[in-house]
Amino acid sequence: MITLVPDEEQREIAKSVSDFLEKSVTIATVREQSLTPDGVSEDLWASYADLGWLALGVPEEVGGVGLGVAEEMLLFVELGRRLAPGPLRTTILAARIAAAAGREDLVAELVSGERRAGIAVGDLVVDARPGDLLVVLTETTGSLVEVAATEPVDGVDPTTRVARATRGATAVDVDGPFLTIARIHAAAELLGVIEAVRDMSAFYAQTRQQFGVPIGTFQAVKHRCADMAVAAYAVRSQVAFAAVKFDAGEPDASFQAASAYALAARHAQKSTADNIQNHGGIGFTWEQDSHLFLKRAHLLSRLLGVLRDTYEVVLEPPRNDFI
Amino acid sequence: MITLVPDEEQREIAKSVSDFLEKSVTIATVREQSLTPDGVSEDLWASYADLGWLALGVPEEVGGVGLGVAEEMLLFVELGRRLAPGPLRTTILAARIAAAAGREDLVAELVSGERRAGIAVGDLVVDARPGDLLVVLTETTGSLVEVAATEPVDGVDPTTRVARATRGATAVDVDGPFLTIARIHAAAELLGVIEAVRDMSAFYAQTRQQFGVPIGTFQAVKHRCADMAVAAYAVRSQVAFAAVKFDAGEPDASFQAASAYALAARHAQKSTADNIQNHGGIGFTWEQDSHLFLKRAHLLSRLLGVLRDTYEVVLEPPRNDFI
Amino acid sequence: MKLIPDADSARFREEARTWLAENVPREPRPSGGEALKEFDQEWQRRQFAGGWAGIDWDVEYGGRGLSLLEQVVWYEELVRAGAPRESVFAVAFGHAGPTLIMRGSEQQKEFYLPQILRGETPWSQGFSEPGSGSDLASLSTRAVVDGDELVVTGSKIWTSYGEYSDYGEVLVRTNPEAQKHKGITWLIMPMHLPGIDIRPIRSIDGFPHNCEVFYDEVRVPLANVVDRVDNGWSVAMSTLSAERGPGFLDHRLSYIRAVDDLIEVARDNGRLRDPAIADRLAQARAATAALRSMAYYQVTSTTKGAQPGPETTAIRTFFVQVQQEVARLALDIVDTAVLEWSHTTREWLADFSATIAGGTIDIQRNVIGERVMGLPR
Amino acid sequence: MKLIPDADSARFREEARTWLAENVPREPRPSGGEALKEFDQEWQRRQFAGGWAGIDWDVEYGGRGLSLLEQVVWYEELVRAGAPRESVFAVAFGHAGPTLIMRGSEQQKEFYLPQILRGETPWSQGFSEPGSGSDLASLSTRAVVDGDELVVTGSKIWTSYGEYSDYGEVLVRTNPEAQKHKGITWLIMPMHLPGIDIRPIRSIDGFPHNCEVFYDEVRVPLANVVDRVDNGWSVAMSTLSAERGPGFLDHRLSYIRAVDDLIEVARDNGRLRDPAIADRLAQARAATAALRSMAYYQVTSTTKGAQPGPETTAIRTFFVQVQQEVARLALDIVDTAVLEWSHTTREWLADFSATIAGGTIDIQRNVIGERVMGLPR
Repeated sequence: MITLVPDEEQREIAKSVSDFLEKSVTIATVREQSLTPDGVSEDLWASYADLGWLALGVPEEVGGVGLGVAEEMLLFVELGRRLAPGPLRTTILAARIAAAAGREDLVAELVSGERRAGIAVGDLVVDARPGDLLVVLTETTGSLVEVAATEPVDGVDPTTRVARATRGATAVDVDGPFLTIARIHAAAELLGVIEAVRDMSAFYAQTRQQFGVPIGTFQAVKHRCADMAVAAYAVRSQVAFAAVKFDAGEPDASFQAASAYALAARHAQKSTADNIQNHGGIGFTWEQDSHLFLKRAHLLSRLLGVLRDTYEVVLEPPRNDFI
Repeated sequence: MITLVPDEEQREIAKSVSDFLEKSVTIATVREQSLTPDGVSEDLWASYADLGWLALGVPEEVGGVGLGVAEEMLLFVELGRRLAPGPLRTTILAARIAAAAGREDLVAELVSGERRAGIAVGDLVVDARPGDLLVVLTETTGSLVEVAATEPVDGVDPTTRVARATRGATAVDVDGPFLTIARIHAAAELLGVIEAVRDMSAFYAQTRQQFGVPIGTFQAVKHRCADMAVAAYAVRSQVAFAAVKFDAGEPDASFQAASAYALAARHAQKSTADNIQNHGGIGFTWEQDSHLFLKRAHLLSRLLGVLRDTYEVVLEPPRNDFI
Repeated sequence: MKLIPDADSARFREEARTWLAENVPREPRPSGGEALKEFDQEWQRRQFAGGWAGIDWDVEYGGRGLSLLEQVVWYEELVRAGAPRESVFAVAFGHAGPTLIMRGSEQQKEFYLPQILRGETPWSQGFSEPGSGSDLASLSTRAVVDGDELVVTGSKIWTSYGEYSDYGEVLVRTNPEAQKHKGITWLIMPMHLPGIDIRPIRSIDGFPHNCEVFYDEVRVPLANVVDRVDNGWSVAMSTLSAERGPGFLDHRLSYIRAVDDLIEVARDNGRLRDPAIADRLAQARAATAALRSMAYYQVTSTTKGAQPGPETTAIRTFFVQVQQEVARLALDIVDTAVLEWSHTTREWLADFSATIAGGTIDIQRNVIGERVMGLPR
Repeated sequence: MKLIPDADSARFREEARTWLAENVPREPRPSGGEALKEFDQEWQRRQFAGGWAGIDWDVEYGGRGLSLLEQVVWYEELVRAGAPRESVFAVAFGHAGPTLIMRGSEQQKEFYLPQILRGETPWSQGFSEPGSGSDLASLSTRAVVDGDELVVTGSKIWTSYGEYSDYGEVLVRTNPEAQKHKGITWLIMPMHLPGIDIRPIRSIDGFPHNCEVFYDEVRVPLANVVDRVDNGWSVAMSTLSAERGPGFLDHRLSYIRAVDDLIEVARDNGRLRDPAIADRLAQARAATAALRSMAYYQVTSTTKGAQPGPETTAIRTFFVQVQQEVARLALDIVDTAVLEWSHTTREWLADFSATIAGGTIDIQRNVIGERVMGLPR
């Protein structure tokens, strides 16, 4: 039995996330919090923990909610759509790594919101402060490293913190498909971004008038909007497929996840750029939101290392054997 | 003094070529001759020789017309535009190579139409029959090799002959910038192709009606047409610049020529594909001419080796020093 | 959003795989003529005999009565087994069959559907006309009621396998006075009737992929009208939505295998070490993976029997771009491919039709912009 | 089509090169404030004093009276010398000056042109409005004649360097009753008049590249009308054709240097060995080479003083695509560039405006389709 459509329980998870974000994380919130030192308020971070979002995919026996990557996917789509602030993506991953290593103490710290985790990208770190953990991934392992000190650098995405870090001790180092999970999460977040700009573009194209008609009348604008809808449909299908394959423990899950991430990264970059073009002059301003989605799309496309690492996983199987 | 616009004498050369082709080389002629064994009739080939086209760039002292690459460019633009049959591009090049080596005998054979030349591409030869000469190029040399025997293979461009050849003796091997000249010729021929499909698309977009209006009303069609016009303008500028630089013996001629060829190949491939799309169903038929231009564009983009050889020349100078 | 491995599904796939391993034709498909038709008919007959025809069609018309999911699995296994991809039954399975199921009368279903499943009667399509391509509704082939017959005069173009077909799904104008979408009728055309002249059209790859069909006062029984006279536009919309549904899924899935093959070629000839090639291959493979997941998404979000929605146009738009990218990639992987005629160059040329045939990509993107995104016409 | 090296041309280039080597400002351009304006003014004054201002402008207005060809050479040498690329005089040289030369009265030319050349008065542009972007002719900033003055009320947007400018080229609606192209007037706006409020707009790279300018009953002498009242649309077309002419050539040519630099970076960091990068760099360099040759083609096919034709739109359309490709390429060459703020990321973000500012690429392609290719509107 396979279905790529959320069941009722899953729809409720997505709705509860969406409801909370609609109420508490408007784009104004995102902009406000982007000006704070951590990029997210203590209150909001605590809410994430209270809502159980940080524990969603952590097994119940170590204090988690015990749901799957499929449910996490639904969470990340909403987070991406709203540009939700804070390092959820890396803290959630860290909790999964700690859980796999049986480090219930760390799991507890992470899912309670007490401790956060960032991630290492090249010689930079994203969303890591002194005292936080740093997620370090290979195709087959996940590690958590103490962050001893950081020296902030200016980042491109104003809602994310970038730094150079001095690493401390390695707290956890465990085998597991964490990079595969991370790719599904990131692809889901990118899907949220694509869906958000698709809807922004459609709204603007319906309402902005030039030459006496809505600009969506013009094929150039219309076709760019259509491309976003197509991208969203393709990416949603592939991310969902990867998620259910992962949860079922199927052997092609890593291939499907890498494909989802490659596809999502490509189309999110294109859709967010096209969205600026659709908005014309206003889309090029800081006050309008298009650039925030563009920058988020590029951040997420680089967060798990260079895309070619993902391409290697995509190219690895000699055959797609339809399992 | 520099001008990239043809002077009166040059305009007359272009006009005389265009007039002859308009009269004697219609697209029906091209199609007819594509069915003959050599791809070009003896009569038409003799006309090319009589008109002096094969001798245009050969110095007067060895029996040529003594004009420059600029004038040859104008010839090739018209040849490209009309898909003129026969191996002019390689025979003209061979005559230049023979002239550089002082082989007046070979020059005479070539410019009189008595002997033809093809070219080696990878392990294939294009437009070479037993007894013909084979042009073999490096960045700094040109050779002419006897063709001992050929084994025809099916080609993609129906107006061109492809074979595997057994090579005989090397008749000429001489230093000279023949590959640079060949790139300007090929870029000019590709420019003719771009201009031809630009005009075809514009005509069809003006006349074909759907939804009660000419299809050129629709932005998708209109924009593809506009892209062709832009490409034609850019490529014409760059080919002309390369041609006059070459004729003046300027040191950046090889860079400009390689840039012209790289640019022309890219845009000819795109323009000829877009032209098929603009024509819809009819553009996908053998009877309509779009495919002939597509195939010619791809042939010319591969005729001088893989494009990366050209790219290397483009990338070579550390700086464009505005000479 | 869940995958629970179950014994029934696994058994279905296993049986399909085993049967196909033993039954897929090993001889090459003839390139044309009666031999081609017979080959396709024989292969379809064999599938029917094995119980593999019309997986999701109702049992009463000879189908298996299973779900769309099993239909998808069957297509996957067809591709996996290297079964013949093209068939003179493509229109019958992808267009005409689903249209009859959605819109045909009980008599029509009982008569035509089993013939298709048993491999008897190939169908062809007669929608486009020389003057009506993107603007399909402007079609002008006339049909005049005369007693209990329609008399059809005009011409249709881009009819694939027209010369092999026994029936055609043909749109005709029955009311020239009505608004252009409102005077059209969807007709079952017996293709051997007097007055029909079928002429092949040579495509840019040199092969006659389709035909022009001329109708000169061809008399067709009124009983051959599907739904009712003058309501054919709505029936045609059902046909087109079916076309973009899982009907032609084996074609889409075959591009998964095409990319598998390209990766192997590139690994063998060293081009896979060229990142300019490898990056594109990876993106192409990810996109073909999505072709499969889109099929699962579609069939698990669609109720069986419902008319597929506009998302099917999204699938198609995505697919045709993948097709052309894969074809271009193949060309770039094989060094002098563009000079020498080969399977690669032929596919490259043939795939130029992907963004044209069955509605240009320009029109598809309009449809998505308007029907999915709510943009003004 | 000929290049004959001649002593005069060689000497001009040599003199320009020598002068620039000694005179190009070595100190960095201030990032804003009065210091920026003074820097640009000082650099322009120095060029004027050296005899290098207005190479192709008439001698009677303080120019050199040379041909467009020398103007191109001067731009080349500016880029070669690494001279400051941006200037608060960009609109004055690229827009306002050429417009006054083509359409201004003798008095206007005599008054305004020498001030520009001498580096005194930067200009800004006031064409677009919040409600009038692509559809420029729908602008609604009102100007009412009152005695020998026009009283202007409304707002303009995307005004680059508005806060530094002494004059603005501003389009106003003088006749709201007329057809929309026919009631517009091209006005010289003294930017320090009472009632003008200039507010910077922050762009996606975080910097205020342009302003919104509000006009509240600003009184401007009627003598500041260029050409005549209600004929401003035609004057604006002159302005825009000038914009796309050689006026901003140093900007286009600077992308030649940008690609030179990228090749050097890629050679140093090893990415040039990556064919996926090298192929794109080669194509980008070929395209930037064409930016230069297009300038030569344009100036040698245009009579001096004639209004540039639609080919200028082709140049611009080509250029903006090159701009964005170069910016993306830079991003891909520097590994983690997309995470860390840098010159590369700033340029990448800033260049998103290339296909928007001064008329979106959609509109430019319409213009080419319609005016060059003769397609219907």
